[in-house]
Amino acid sequence: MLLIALIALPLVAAGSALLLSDHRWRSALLPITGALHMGLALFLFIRPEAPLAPLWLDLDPLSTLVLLVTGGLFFACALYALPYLRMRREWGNRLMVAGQLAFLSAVSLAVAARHLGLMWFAVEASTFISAPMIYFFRNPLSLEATWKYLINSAVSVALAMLGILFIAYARLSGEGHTDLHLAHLLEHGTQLDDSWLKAGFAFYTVGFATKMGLAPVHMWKPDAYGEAPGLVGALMSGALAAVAFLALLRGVQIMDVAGQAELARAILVGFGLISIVIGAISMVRQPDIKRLLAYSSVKHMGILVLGVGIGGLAAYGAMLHLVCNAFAKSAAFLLSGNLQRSYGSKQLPDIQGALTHVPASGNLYLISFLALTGTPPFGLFISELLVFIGALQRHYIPAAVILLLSLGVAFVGFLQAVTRATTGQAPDARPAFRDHWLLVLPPALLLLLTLLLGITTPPPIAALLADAAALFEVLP
Amino acid sequence: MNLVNNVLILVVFINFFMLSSSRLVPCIRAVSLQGALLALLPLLTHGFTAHTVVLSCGALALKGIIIPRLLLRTIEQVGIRRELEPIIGYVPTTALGALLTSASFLFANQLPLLPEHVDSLFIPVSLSTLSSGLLLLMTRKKAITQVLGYLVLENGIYIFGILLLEAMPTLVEAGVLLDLLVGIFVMGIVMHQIHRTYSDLGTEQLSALKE
Amino acid sequence: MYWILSALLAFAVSGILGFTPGLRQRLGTALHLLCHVAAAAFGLYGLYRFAFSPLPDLILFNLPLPLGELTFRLDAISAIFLAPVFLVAPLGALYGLGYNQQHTTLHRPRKFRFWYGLMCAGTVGVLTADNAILFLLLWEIMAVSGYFVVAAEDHTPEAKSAGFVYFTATRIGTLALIAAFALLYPLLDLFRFPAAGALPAHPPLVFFLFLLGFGLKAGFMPLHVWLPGAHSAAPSHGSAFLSGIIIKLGIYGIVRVTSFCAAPPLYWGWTLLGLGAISGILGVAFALAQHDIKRLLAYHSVENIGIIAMGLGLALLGRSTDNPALIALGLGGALLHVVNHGLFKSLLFFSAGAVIRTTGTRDIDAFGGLLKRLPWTAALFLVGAVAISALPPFNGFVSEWLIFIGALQTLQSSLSDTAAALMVLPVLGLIGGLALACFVKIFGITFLGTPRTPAAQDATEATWGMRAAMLPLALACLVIGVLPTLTLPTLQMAAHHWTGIISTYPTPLPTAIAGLGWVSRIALVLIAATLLLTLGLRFKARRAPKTDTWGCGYNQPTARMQYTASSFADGLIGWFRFSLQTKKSGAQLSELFPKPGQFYSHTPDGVLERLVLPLFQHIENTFVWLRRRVQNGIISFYLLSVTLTLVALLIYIF
Amino acid sequence: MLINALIHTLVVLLLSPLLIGIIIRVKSRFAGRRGAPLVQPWRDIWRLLRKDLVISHTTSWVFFVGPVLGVVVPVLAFLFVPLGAFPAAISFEGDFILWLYLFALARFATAAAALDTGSSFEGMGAAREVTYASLAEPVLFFCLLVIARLSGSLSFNGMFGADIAAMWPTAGVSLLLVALCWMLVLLLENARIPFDDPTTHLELTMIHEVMVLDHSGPLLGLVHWGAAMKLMVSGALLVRVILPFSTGHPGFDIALFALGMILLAALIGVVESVMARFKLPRIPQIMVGAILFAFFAWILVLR
Repeated sequence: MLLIALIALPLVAAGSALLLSDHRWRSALLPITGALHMGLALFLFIRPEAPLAPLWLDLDPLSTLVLLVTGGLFFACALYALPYLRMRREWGNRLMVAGQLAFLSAVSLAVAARHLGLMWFAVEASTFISAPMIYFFRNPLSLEATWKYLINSAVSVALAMLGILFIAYARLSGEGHTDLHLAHLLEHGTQLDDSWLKAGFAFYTVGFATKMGLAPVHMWKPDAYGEAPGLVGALMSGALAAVAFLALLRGVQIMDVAGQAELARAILVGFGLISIVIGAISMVRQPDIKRLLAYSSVKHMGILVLGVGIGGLAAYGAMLHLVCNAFAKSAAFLLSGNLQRSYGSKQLPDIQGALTHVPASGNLYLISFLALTGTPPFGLFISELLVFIGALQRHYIPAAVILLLSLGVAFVGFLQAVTRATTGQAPDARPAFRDHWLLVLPPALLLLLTLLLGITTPPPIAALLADAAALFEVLP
Repeated sequence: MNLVNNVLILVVFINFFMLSSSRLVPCIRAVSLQGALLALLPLLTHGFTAHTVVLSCGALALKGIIIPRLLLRTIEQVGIRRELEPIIGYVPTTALGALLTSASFLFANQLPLLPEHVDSLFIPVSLSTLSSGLLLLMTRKKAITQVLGYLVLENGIYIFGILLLEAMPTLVEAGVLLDLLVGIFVMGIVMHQIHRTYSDLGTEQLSALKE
Repeated sequence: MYWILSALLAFAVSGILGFTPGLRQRLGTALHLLCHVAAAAFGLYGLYRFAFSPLPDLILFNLPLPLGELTFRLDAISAIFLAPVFLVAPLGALYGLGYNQQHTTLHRPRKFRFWYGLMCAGTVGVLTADNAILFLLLWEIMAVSGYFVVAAEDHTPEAKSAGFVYFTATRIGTLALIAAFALLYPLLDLFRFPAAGALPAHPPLVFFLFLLGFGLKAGFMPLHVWLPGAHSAAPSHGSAFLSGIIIKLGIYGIVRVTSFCAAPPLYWGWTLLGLGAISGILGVAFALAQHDIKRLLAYHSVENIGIIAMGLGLALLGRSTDNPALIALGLGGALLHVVNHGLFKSLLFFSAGAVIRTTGTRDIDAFGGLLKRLPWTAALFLVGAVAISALPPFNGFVSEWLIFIGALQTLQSSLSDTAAALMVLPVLGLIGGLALACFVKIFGITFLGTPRTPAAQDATEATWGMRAAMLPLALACLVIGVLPTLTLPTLQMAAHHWTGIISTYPTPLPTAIAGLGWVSRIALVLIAATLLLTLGLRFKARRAPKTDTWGCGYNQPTARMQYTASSFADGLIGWFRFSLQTKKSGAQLSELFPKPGQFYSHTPDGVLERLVLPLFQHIENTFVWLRRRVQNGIISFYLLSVTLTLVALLIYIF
Repeated sequence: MLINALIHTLVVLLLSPLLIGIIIRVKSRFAGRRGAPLVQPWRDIWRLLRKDLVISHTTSWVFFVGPVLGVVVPVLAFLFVPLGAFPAAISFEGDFILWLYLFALARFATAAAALDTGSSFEGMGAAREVTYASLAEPVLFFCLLVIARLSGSLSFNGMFGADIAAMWPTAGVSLLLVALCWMLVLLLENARIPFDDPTTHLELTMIHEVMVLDHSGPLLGLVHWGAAMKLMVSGALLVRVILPFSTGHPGFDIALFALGMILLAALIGVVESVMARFKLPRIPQIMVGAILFAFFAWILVLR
């Protein structure tokens, strides 16, 4: 019952946001719904309740993890949105608030869905909802970014739909009758027809890999995250990428059950390595701070997929990486939004001396740089180390070498940007938008969470991560 | 059974027409005709059950009427009639379309089909519509034609979906159609914006975002 | 052991206290200093208590670190490395107090104090961490705070680029360490450091990864590219800590890692010896060619690291050929030189900082005649200079003497065996000669003669705070120089903890003990005689008439006619032309009555400017070109890539 | 042990100027002149010590430390050196390293004192002195390595003790090379003709003399005295290598040692009058040659 409430609540809030006329009330809706949603998610995590329709909506360890991440992330972004939307009064927040709330419900639905078709519907809905949000700045560049995002995602998710239908047909030819409930698919995995399943998995992976922004098909990501406001970038890089990753892993689960585990693993490792390499390479000498974060997100998605592809310790590392990367990446997006606003541009030549010009955001941006490049006290260091050790244990030596080199290249790229942005002479004019405490608190909290995950992993979370990783343990 | 095959052949002809024609309005009418034809298919294959009736009415209403009217209204606002020279020209696109269709027919009979589906043209036609939709998307420059390409892509997947009706309960099927509507609606808004900023629906200007 | 940890916390707290903003800044600085002194007191007391227990002291906190657990260990090796930390850190804070009052370049002293405190805490943590994860965690904290110390004056482009090179080099080092520890993971249970001699010898890859990681931090010759830039850009007390203590952590890492293995293979010893020799000779050669006083001192750190590496190489040779005397003397010399270098290098950087503070520039050719204006600083600099050139009455000589004796233990071995280690003697001799030339140059041209610029003309003595910071260091150098036998028991214990064989060890140091006894007596006699005679002569010359220096009849000598840094070292630079590639301009007088000419020579850092920077530039260009190809903005290209990936996947599957 | 030390100090303090006298006497004999009396160096030093001195106002206390260390260091160094068969006052493992570094300290002090006057000539002398000395260090190390390897001990007593005679038949060639290299270094360190002319007045060509240009009165006396003692200290070792015979009877050994020293002084006198100065850039080439010879001697011994 709570699960349905979890999904319906944001939808209702989105509806009422459209109706509400008063500006302040509308933006107040965001944190309230965010808090409620996060409370529900935590409650479901602590005392999982018997699902009403197990075949349709249920939470397994992986989806609880993603739900918690998206819930926490949304609440932080909602807090950030309050002052942000007040600053950007001229563009009106009706579209943005409704869109975000609808986005949250679509994401929750996708996470909890146990029916492939339902999940597909939720992901497709979240794509079309997030498209107008990218166009928030209403300038030609963001228009182009929205268009590219729309066409790319629409086509890719359509291909994913075809993949799902192929899987259904595999079941049909294997068993005579077919339905797309994940539980049934996992039970009758062995009877699935091989060639249809493999073709289906191919379409399925390409579809959701594009949605996630993995390398050969990542071209839309730098444009979309680069031109979207920091708030939307944070939400999409944290929540949407995690959901796409979850969808991708559903396909991997089916392939494992059907005995095609090593093929799925090979594809995942392939995608992972290409994304790590291209992500790291594109970060070097990048003049635009948001596009830099987009490429870093491509690299981190690569690490996620690589980790799961390798399995064992690396899978656990990948799960931890999912959480830490979501928090650190969205904090970085929010902060780069602050920098862009106070300097009036996001091109590096214009941003200088952030530490003195906008002290709070500048220092936090520096800390987020340390977090994202895997400096030890932060969680990303532990997760990348785990993926690296897992790769060595499973004798993926070239993968380990590429991972290490790409960490170095990404670090150099990011450091070039950060040194130019934070040090040097700050422009003497007062910043256009000063740092509001609510603009700085959410990223600080997110970074604190990453730090805590780096120092100690409390037992319940460690258990959750282990269960989530166990879902992909290859049965020998 | 041959009625179904005839309908599918008709769909393939519409694909070719779409690839070769340069005028927008006839293309939109062709897509709506294709949508209407597809809406009839579930009735023909699975007879009159509650599920199929709802599905075909929804598809007919959506693909046949609402979406084409939406696109036509956008065209009037924008006021352009003719697609400019596509990236690789009309004749090569059609040739490529024909090539892909024959390839999909060949590919289809290698696939291990169920006995009752062997002689029906469902899978080859769906693959050929899919490939011509992708072709349209990739070769055309106008935003409108890219949306049409996307619609043809959706029709291809829809054809394949008809085979597996019992896998997709009505609720989910309705969801898919709703998604399609929302998608086209959002694309319409964005096209309107493109027209307002670039006064032309061509996507050449839409390549400023590069490294 | 608790004392050491409380020292670590006190350092961290001092950092945080140093950050207090606004009007309570003076209170903040005072508290910062107080915490530093308290931390030093805790630390030194902890070391004192430890000195009397032969077995290493282990503490385990059961805080669930994600991979390892929180364990700290104090044994003789880390105790020796910790000793200079607890001396130099508080003196640096004290020096900083004086340095900031008059000096306005450090326009963000708060930020500097915060990172300085954190860096000290990180260093103490690294030296006592007992599992790989905690080691890497504290190593990176120390590296990150090091970056902010180097880039403290980041409004200058030079500090910014130095900081960038430093941080990239440190990060590459950390990645190498991560790879090495990960490769070792199957052998260590949950990343805990094994007991000495527990593991079989590391495979070559692991050893060279460790060497790369720790070498980058220590600054061996080819890997030293970041060192001169970083140490000259950092404020003086920052670079004193960086140069005196932080680069020693690279050495500590190598010592700790090589102690894991029971029988290290021969090539370890030879690599370290080779690296040490190259770093030593080329380090001092580059130092000779510098004009900037802090870059010069930084290159000397490379040279001294070379000497320490040679001592360590000898110790490793000893372990591979099971020659206990070689182990004890080689390691003892290396560790004592670590402590000594920590002391006199910090002293030199402090005094150089005082000179820079008054003259406002780092160029040696702008100084001159500062002895009369800064008598205290000059005397302290002289002590540091004599100590670093390893001359008898001071501590530099004692540690090099131990390394010499260590090398001589291989006297009777055949050529195939370890006789080549004897080459250490002539190499050290050459390094010593060149170092002496270099420090005569700096001391002579900076403090003696007549002031060359008006800035040097009206230089003022350093504040009391700065002098108080320098005096204990000079005294420490003298004490170790005159009473070296005090250090032998700890060095002996360090050798035991390093090789893991505690009991069955004959103490091969008796030869050293006898020798050091005489060395201290000779040093005492030397000091006494020199003081006596100099005072006597000064007394006799108190009424002597004062005239101009005898210029062989030329009666208008000007300050510019004195020897400068580049002319003094011109002969020596000539020998190393190939490796230094010094660019000289001017100095060719063409006509009979030549017009006023100007001679200028500049020596870029060879490895950095000619090899590393162009290579990185080239790689970056190819990356940018590749990115421009992939991200070309045409939407149909993006869709094409989606379809191509789909087709590729299908082909791969069927 | 104290008496031994006392004897050593007295010998080096009193007898060293005699060597200078002998060298001057031999050179003047070559030039056909009768030459000054042998005791002239003593008289000069005594005269200078009693004169007043003139100080340049640019100098400081460092100016005084130069000559002082110039005297103290040779005296201390001589304690390690065995006089012929007569054992050294102090001997311990590795004392030759301390011996070498004591002379390095003296060089540091004299060079610093030279720079203190602030004159370009003295800077030139200091630069040259320090440059060439850094090449002399490796040569000395190689020679001492060879002798240590042959004698098997690490202190001067053991190395230059009784059994040098036994070494000649077995490793004659390398010992000869060692003696030759040692002679070269001796000539360079003590500013003798082929490398530096002690009696020239042309400052541009000097190395050692120009460093003490400004020293006057007692300081100049100390400088000369230190130079003489330095010559005796390094000479004593060279004599021990060339005349290794020891008859066991103390009186006879002392006489043999004295004779050796006189012969050495005469040899230096001959070399000075026969050869002319090398061009300054030639000096490093010769020293590198000396290093290679010494290295070759060591390889011979090592094989």
